[in-house]
Amino acid sequence: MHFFPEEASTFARHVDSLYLFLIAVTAFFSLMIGVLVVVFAIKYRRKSADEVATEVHESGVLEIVWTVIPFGIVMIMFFWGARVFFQITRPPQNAIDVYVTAKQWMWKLQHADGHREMNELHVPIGQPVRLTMASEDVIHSFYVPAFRFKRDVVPGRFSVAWFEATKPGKYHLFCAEYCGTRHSNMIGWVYVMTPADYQAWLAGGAPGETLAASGAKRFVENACNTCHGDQPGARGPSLTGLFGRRVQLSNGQTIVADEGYIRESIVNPQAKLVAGYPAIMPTFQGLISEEGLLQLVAYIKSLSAPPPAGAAAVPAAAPSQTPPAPERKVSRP
Amino acid sequence: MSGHGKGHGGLGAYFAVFAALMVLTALTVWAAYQHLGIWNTPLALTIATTKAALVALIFMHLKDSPKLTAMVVGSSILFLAFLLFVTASDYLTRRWIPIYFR
Amino acid sequence: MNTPTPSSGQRVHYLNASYGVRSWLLTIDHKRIAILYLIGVTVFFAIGGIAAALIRLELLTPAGDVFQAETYNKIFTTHGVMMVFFFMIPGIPAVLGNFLVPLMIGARDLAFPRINLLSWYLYIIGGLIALWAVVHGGLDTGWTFYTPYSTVYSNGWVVVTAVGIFIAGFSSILTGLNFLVTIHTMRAPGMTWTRMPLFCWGMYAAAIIQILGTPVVAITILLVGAERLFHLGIFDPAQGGDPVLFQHLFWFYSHPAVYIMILPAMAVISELVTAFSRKPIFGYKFIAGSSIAIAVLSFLVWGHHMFVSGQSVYAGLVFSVLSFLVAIPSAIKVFNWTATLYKGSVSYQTPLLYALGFIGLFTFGGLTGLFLACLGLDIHVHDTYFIVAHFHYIMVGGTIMAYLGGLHYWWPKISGKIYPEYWSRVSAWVIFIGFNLTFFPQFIVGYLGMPRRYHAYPEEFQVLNVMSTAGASILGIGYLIPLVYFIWSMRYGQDAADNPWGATGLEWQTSSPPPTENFEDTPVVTGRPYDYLTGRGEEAAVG
Amino acid sequence: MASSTPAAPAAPPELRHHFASLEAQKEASSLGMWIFLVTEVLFFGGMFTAYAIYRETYRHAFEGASNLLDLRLGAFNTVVLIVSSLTMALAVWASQQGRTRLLGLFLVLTMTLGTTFLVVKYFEYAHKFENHEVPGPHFVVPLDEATHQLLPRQSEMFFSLYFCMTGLHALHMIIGIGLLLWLLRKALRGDFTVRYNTPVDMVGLYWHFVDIVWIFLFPLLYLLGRHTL
Repeated sequence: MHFFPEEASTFARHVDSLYLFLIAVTAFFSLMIGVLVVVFAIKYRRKSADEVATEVHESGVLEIVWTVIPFGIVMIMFFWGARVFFQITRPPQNAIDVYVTAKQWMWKLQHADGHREMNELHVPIGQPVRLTMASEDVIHSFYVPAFRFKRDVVPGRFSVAWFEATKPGKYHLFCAEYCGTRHSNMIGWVYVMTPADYQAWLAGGAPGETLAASGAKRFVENACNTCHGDQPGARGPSLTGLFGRRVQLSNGQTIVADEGYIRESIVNPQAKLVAGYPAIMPTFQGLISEEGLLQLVAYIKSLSAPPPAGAAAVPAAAPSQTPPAPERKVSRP
Repeated sequence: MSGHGKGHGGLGAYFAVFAALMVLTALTVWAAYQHLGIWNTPLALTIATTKAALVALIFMHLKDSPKLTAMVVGSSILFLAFLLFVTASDYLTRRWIPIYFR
Repeated sequence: MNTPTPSSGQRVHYLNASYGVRSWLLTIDHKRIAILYLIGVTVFFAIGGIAAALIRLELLTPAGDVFQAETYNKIFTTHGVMMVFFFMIPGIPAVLGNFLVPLMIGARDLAFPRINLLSWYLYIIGGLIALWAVVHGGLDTGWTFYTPYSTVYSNGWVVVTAVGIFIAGFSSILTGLNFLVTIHTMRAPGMTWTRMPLFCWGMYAAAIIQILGTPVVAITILLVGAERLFHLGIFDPAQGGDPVLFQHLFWFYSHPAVYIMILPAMAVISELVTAFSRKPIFGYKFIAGSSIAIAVLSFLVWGHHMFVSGQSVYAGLVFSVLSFLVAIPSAIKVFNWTATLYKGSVSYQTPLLYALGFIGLFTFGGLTGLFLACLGLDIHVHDTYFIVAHFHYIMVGGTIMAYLGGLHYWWPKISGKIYPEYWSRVSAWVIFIGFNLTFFPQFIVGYLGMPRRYHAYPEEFQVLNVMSTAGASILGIGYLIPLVYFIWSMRYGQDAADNPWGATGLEWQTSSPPPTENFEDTPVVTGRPYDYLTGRGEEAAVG
Repeated sequence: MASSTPAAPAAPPELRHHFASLEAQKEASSLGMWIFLVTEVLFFGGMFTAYAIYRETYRHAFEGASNLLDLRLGAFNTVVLIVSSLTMALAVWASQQGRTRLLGLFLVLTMTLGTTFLVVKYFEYAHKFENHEVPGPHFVVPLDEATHQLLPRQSEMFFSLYFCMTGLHALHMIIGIGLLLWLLRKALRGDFTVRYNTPVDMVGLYWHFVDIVWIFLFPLLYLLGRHTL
């Protein structure tokens, strides 16, 4: 029987080490208490009905000892756990983007180049993948046990998470937050591939238009370009090169323009107003679908992408082209 | 007849508090129209807290109540503060670590 | 009240002081109200237990083949709602606490007897409404009511259940209020705070949480109901509401609520360990103080339910460190109980078996709680069966073991009868074994990644689920045994002595069962509690 | 909730069997009432928390929506409640002096003021319904009085909170008036004496508490955005 899921991400080893440490502590104290209880219970069993126990004086020293020792141990756990947590919560810069839309009861995953998948995700090993996730209805949770990571997908905002797979294979993708009748059917697979296989997979299948291109369409559809169109004297700030930059807000604060900020600026524009612009942008709360928001963000992101290609970045770590792998997966709705 | 006999400053105190509450109500309405930047709300809350304290201390006789009552009131304020500030601490620090660095 | 009718020269006590349905349903005697609660709690436990059995039945096979998915979701919701709100939370405080707090502090009743009765009615009304909702209408949100599923998407009877829980919440508040006031104002002469039994300390601490936490969940659940009825948007992201705010408000109560369940359990264990070691409790002040520390700290740790929900990283850090800290008072208690056994005169009677079972299971369950306080690790195990296993170790392995232990210990006082010792020992062992077989495999399957609330699951998890179901059948039988012999003993059991265990404590100095007025004369306390060595105890110098 | 007042029964011997003395009984009642008020603080606290969070998130919408409330009516109601608190305090004083008729007078005054508050509240609510400013399917995003542009959609959230908070407050007022009626009946029957007047005291505490809630609601709901006008 297995006691651990496969270790298929860079987190897995750290989480498992931490787990083993906690198991050791748990085993030690459980056994210690268990053995002491049993030994005391046997050794000091009542031998006659009128037996009187021996007086044991209370000991302040003992109380302090068994307060301080657990304190020390839990502090080790805390700092260790926090370190692993920081690793899990901070995506590195060189990650490729995958956009996830969760809805009852399916996962829609979109790669920046336009590949769309349903309940399946293909990723290469050795390449950090950043997930920008949105939910169209209730709270879901993106959970891959083999990667030892999960993240709730909360409606009304983007949830950003990342991972780096290390071992090719096929792993469960679960929805971990109860989301309604067919919650337990909201599962899928993550296919982790070698870079070569991954390139082959990308090459196969017909990617639709890129996410950024879809976003560009939405940008015009919603008439965003009338104010944010980079024309001189525009009513709204320019969005070119915005993503990832620090923005000066009208209330004096500065803020890094990340996915969350861009989303908030669309649905709640007055919350964090850019300095020097009037509060005239209407809210798009409820007017743009979650998928549309993700596309807009991908588009705005693409406006700051280092290569001027316009499209969002394709993984830079692309090795030389290899012939298509025979058993490539094509997503099916 | 605990609390009574000592007198709660008598009727005079009631009318004094009443007058103070009226003045503070007028003050808070006046202050709401002033441009105080971020200080509008803190000032309004300070005035409200003062009014609440007056009601509690005099009208509700908290001033002459046993220490235990004061502890009960204190604990309600403490735990309300837990609820408010610990929840707010999440919202206020959500962006302290930007999820994207460049 | 009807006239006392002592039949055949029997002594008059609270059970036979009057007869008839009216004399029970309109009673203001805390002991009778405790019995009413005992009946209510047992019924709701049975309903929750049946739901649990159905859950385990479904999970026997990976395919969701016994029930429809929707039915399964309604069943686990029924299990959660019934067990949490109508069994665990009232459980020990309303049954044992109600019966014992006045007796232990030498009072004639709780401070507000009629409010006590009212709180039972609120409990029953709330329980029946919730039961009607979950059984007749069906509710599929899980006991946590997470928005926006509960407010917008669920087809279940959210509003009705919410009303039931809201009403039951007031019952809990009134019970807590009654305990606080009683303990503050009605202790017998000489019963200083440091002479008070640890059971009362535990009830006091739990009452603090009931008072301070319950109103917050009451308003939260009210807002959920209002949001569903009137399409408000307070937790609805479509209108700019934040579902995470619901989680904050919900867990502000619902995490401390776990301590409403476990603090009284710890309180029971403190009594049992000392009584059956015939030795003063080790570290009285530390056990008492740790109860209060838990009550206060428990309000600052709720965010560990939200490490993956997208709450701020900094809030996560703070909640994590505080969650670790709240473990320490619990550890102090466990160490002190163990030290109490040392050089004691240990008698393996049934209540002690339950108590030792509690110590083992609670220690293990508590330690596995550290896994969940640990940020990096919780990311993986959150919302999996690891969590399910952990909290069942605390609630079933902890609270129910203590509840049953306490029921066995005080049964002679409550009923005036002795239950069969042999069968009670059997039940203790069966429950302990069945429990571990049920829930230990869930730790493993949880770490392997099986999410909770799954109706169907991948095949590789089946072996462990079969083990769990097998254990659950044993556990179920284990719970039936006490039910049978307790009822049997009421009719056929031998009469109990006033103090069958040779224990200290004022409740043992009155007769079994106690008279309606509890004590013939108001007791006067002259010594420290648990004074087994000099044999004086909190002796009631009657006068 | 109504039974919050741990009052003695109407039976002449006011001392209940399980208390040693009237002092002990009164002390228990008073402590019980204060503890009950603690639960009330946290009950409203949940909504104040929601208010604080959303107000920070949707500051602009909240300020604009707040300006749509009728400040004159709000201020009038504040004054009404403060006067009623005074009359309630005087009622407690009268009961302690054993001046039954004065007690009855102050109780009636307090009740009248409480009813006035509710009537004014009713007209405020009715006005909101007419203006489609009630959250739900019929909500229409209102105009900002300061800029004469549409408010952000999240102004609906302000009205959600406004109705929840004031609605719950009004419910407490209604319960309070019910308690006052009960007191009045007992007072006219001559139940209260210099020695025994706990119920008046307890209802007084409750009434003042409800007043305190309003003291916070008034600036938070009505005055929030006035400086933007």
